[in-house]
Amino acid sequence: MTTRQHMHEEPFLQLIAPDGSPVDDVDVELSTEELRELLRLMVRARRLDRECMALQRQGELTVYPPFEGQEAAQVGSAFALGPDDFVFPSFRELAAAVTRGVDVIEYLQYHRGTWHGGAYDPVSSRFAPLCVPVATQIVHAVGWGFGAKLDGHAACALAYFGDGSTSEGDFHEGANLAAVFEAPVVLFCQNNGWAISVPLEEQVAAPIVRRAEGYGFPGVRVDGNDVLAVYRATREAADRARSGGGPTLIEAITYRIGPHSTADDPTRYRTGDEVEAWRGRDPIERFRRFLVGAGIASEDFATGCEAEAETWVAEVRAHVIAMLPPPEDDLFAFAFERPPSTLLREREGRSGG
Amino acid sequence: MTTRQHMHEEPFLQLIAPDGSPVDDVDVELSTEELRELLRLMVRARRLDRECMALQRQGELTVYPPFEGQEAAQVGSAFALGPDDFVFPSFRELAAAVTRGVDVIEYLQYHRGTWHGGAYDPVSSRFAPLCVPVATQIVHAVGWGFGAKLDGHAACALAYFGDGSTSEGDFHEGANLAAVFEAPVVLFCQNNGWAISVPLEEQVAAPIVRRAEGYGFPGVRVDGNDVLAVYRATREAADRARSGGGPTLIEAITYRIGPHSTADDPTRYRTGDEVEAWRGRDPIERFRRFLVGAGIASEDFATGCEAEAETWVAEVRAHVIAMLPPPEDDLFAFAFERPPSTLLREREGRSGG
Amino acid sequence: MAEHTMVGALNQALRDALAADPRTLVFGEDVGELGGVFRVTEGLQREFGRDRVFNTPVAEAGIAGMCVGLALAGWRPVAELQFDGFSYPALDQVISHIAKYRTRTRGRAPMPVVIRIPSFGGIRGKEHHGESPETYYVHTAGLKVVVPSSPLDAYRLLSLSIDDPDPVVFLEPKSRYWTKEEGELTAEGPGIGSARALRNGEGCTLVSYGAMVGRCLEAAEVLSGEGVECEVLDLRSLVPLDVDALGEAARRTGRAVVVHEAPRTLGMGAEIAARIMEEAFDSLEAPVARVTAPDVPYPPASLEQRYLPSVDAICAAVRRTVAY
Amino acid sequence: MAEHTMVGALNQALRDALAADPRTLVFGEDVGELGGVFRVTEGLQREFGRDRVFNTPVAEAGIAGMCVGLALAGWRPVAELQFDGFSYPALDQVISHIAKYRTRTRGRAPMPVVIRIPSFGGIRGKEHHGESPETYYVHTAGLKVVVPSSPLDAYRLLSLSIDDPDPVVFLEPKSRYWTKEEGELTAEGPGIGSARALRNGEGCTLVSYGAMVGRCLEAAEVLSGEGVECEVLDLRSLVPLDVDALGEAARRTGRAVVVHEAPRTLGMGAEIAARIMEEAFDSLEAPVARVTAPDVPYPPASLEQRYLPSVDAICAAVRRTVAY
Ligand SMILES: Cc1ncc(C[n+]2csc(CCOP(=O)(O)OP(=O)(O)O)c2C)c(N)n1
Ligand SMILES: Cc1ncc(C[n+]2csc(CCOP(=O)(O)OP(=O)(O)O)c2C)c(N)n1
Ligand SMILES: [Mg+2]
Ligand SMILES: [Mg+2]
Repeated sequence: MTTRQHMHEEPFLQLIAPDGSPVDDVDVELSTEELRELLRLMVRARRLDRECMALQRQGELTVYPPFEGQEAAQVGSAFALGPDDFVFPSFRELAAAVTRGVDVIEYLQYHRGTWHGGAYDPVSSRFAPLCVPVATQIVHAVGWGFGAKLDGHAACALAYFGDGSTSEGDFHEGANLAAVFEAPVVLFCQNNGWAISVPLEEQVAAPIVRRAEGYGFPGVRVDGNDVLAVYRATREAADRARSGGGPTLIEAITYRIGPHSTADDPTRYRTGDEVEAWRGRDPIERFRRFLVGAGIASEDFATGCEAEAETWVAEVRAHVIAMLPPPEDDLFAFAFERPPSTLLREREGRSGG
Repeated sequence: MTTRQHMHEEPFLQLIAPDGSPVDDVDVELSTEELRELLRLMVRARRLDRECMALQRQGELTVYPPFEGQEAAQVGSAFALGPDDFVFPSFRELAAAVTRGVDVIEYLQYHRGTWHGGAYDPVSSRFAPLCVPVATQIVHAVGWGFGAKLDGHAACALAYFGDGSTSEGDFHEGANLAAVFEAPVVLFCQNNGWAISVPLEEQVAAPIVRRAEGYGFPGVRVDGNDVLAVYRATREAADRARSGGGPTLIEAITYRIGPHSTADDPTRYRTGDEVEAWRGRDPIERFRRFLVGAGIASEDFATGCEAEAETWVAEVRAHVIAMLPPPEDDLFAFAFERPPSTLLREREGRSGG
Repeated sequence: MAEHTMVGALNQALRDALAADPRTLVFGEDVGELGGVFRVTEGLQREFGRDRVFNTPVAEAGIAGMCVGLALAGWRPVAELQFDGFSYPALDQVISHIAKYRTRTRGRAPMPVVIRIPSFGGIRGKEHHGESPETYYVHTAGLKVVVPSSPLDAYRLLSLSIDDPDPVVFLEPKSRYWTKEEGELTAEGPGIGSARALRNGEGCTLVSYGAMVGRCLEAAEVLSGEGVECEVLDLRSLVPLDVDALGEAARRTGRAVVVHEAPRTLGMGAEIAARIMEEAFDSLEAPVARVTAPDVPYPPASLEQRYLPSVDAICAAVRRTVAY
Repeated sequence: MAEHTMVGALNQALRDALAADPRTLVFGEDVGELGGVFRVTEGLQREFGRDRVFNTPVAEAGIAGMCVGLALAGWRPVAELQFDGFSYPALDQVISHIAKYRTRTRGRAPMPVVIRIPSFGGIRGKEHHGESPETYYVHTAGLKVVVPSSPLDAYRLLSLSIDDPDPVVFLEPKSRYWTKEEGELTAEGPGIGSARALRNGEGCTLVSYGAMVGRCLEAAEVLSGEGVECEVLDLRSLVPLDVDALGEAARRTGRAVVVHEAPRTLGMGAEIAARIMEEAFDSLEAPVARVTAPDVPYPPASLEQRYLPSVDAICAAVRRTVAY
């Protein structure tokens, strides 16, 4: 099966085996508190993801793209960033948003269909608006990173994108510009094996990580379901970027357990066995076992996380259901800071009648 | 100096040293006649290029982009193709067109300003119209190659493009599509060190040839001023493509001796020393010495080529000067096979008055 | 008589084209096993094989650019770009090559290419899923632009577009994909370049295309109740534009209202208003009115019905125009 | 009084903007040592350094996309796309992001971006060097589109565009780059959104922008000799469009002829005709006429003067309109 093939075609960084046992030096310089926080965040994120699926089925959200299975890739990478770093997400990075402390209610306005891009403040959140045209956000990240470099400001940009997105011209233009301008950027590819119904082997003919060398910067392949491996790889890439070392491409091998979106029927293009095989590599269960096994957290802590997530999600749910459509005038309120008179006229015409 | 750096950063295929002495097994399975033909073609091409510069200065051509210095890269690669193969040029490949036997007079209609793309028949010439938007022709070549593959037709497409063109998204989309569809395509990059005024090191941060591995096909770096090395590399790539081996990226290291075009002033961005250093690697002089040294051709043959080129170019010149603008109705004649009535009306209106 | 959805009709048109001409190819993102995100290519890969119907990587410029090379190699590409908002990365290949190639080669390399784009709004979609891209294509000399409004006509127009020797951008109104129509699927009937009157009336001419044709018919119904009989003209193709039908209608009713989803400025309404003025100035009793989206980006789901022309807005414009 | 070419005026506007605001950046293909293929950025890199003025790789989508990130980081990007025909690879970033970003972020992330594009025809250029891309930008909600017609106004409009808080696509008429005008370079005077009358007359209003303004003035001269006095209106910005000036002019003269280099269908003429009809229907004595390029791709050098609106064609259209 594609992703497995590719996954084993060449080595990748793994610190924790699927069964939760350490396979390598697992010291990533995180405190016990921080290690527990990683589990807490993954549990919260998954619980929220499942709630969003339910909310969509109940007609409370528009089409929703679930990330179940990709929690370690998103939480581990977002957790590795500093407060001044800036994230450029695609459309499936709710777990990264939770990790970065983005206002989840405002974020969900996007899926509620009350505001495109989400209603949170991207600048103070250090999290760009959701970006639907795949790979286009990569170039934005390069621009932001280069801008930070011109400011002599030690911060980096991290762009999330998927395996399918790497086929776009914008992936290439962004990667090459980052290399030429030595921009502080982390190009974080969540390779979940599929671009909607198109499997990796119909998308690329070589492991994505190999592209990095052609641009002249490092590429790292990591087990995307191992939160510590993801954290370490991202932490190293971000530190290098901030200290003038330029861009890094990270390919995190993971899997989308759910459908591409609530509008998708994955049984049309992939087998249940494939999904089951990947459930066996569940990132949360793996990390839970690791923490318990290493005596870093107790079973109670894990159950506690779930309870806490439950209450939190209940609040989120209540807020989402209470979200109202914006006033009609919001149609006109933001397109320009100095609107053309023709638009002002049209706006008045509407409010008039 | 950039190109030299990059040139020596890693090994490249060279069969003949700049002084004309063989550096490697020079048997490329070409007959004496064919070897001589390579020289004849390069001499012709250069003579024509210089004539075009003169014609432009005399107001007989519009802006002209000279290729002097790149004769071996173009002649060696075009000579390696079979009659059914299809060339997708950029805008500087007149030497390749001469080698392929494209009707030069019709080709020069492009530079005369009497027809965009040149007036030759691209299909029967197996030579696509001149293509100005850089890198866009690469994707056309992939489409043609894939079409030939679907036809079970043993032919390949060769796309010419420059070092600067490799920064475009279309380079990437074309390369990745070629890899995924295993299209019979040769991606031939003439790395002449400059994209107008932008030097290679402001264009890319790693040798272009390294990109190939990231796509999953072979990349070959060759001395672009060594016609036999270029011939061998292209011949191997084309044979592989035709026999189902998929695409190859060839990076031919060469240099543009003249300005980017007759509208350009290269003294603004590069040194005379750099140009002189490259004159010392002149592809024609190198090959002439090799042929004479190896007893494959005599000095007389070489002088004969020049004389023959002289007469040929005189004819071309006469034809070019005699070229008339097309009739006004040609504005309308080709946009559609079944034109909209509004356009027919406008067309009649014109012919009317 | 069989009932057809627009998706079913389009699927049948593709199937029939693949069967009729072995040079026809259907490709794009997710058109294979999945049958396209809207199921328009459902079952085609199974029926015609992976050489004739295939998935591509996520690369719109590449998809459009490959059409050029495939056409040069004698194929008839029918490519799908997944959504209006994702057709923009292909604009350079469409504008710089597909539209110009025939002229550039003095007719020696025609571009019998069809680019299908599920388009327009009204489906409560996410950002970039409700765009009306027609202006970009209509203004680009060398392209034809076709927009069906009903299932049976969708079959006819897609069949004719695939047969057409010139490049056609085929914009499918997503919001009408699941509407049903009874009748026979046939390519016979009005060709590309002929508008059709779906309702007759002397009071005012409503001009539209795609999903807004339905709203014009609803408005005409309402207005009829008020004693205003409207003619409803479905353009069907934006290039060629049926200026004769526009002029004739305007001469007959003296009043015209154009309706489209695209923003007002340089939307089709501008061209139609200008053409009607050129064709029928002396017969015009009132300025040609435009009922369109405002000049702002397409809004989120909860505002889209405030953004799109409503039946009320169409009726109001007709009343103003008739009372002018 | 100093004499200025348009290239010189634009160069000075960039220099003054770089000096006035340390957040201003100028970048694009060949804008560094070379000073741009038209020398508009001449000397700027030497004066302001490689951090403020820099070359980019040949990657137009990348250039436009970087503007988004740089604006988010608080910079004011002034990017050059080398030619009209090479601005198309950037269309997706311009349409999908630069135009929509302020709306998407509820005004929290404005896009004070200027994209300069040497545009339009008339320079005996190769293919893709004579395109009139304005329609693609004018129809895209969220952008402003500015087109100067003279050196002094080029200075004013570029300065105002760089100051503008909204994204501006700045289209420079290449064929006017070397024309000269005497006077002071100043940003004072009519702002973005105000058309200006360059000649007064009661017989007919000529509406244009960019290089065609000159031809309209020539035509007005010829027509004046025939006793027809034309008003010549230079739009200066296409978005915002000065509909008040258009309406007022049409009400005064009752006759209007629009002139542009772009092909007719959905060229600016369509919008201007529609707006004039909306604003001044009752005053119109004749249909608004359009003198434009035909709906075919831009031709080779030897045919371009047959393609572009000629002084004769403008005069003929005015005569027809006046005699209507
Ligand atoms: C430019 C563009 N083209 C097409 C689409 C439609 N689309 C949405 S998601 C998707 C697949 C993306 O796959 P990948 O990058 O692997 O991300 P994933 O969905 O797996 O997270 C496609 C084709 C899009 N959003 N943008
Ligand atoms: C898409 C596009 N952008 C910009 C240009 C303008 N332009 C013409 S040639 C050139 C440089 C190309 O450099 P390279 O690919 O190295 O080819 P070379 O000129 O050296 O042969 C540029 C930027 C173009 N032709 N097409
Ligand atoms: Mg994926
Ligand atoms: Mg070059």
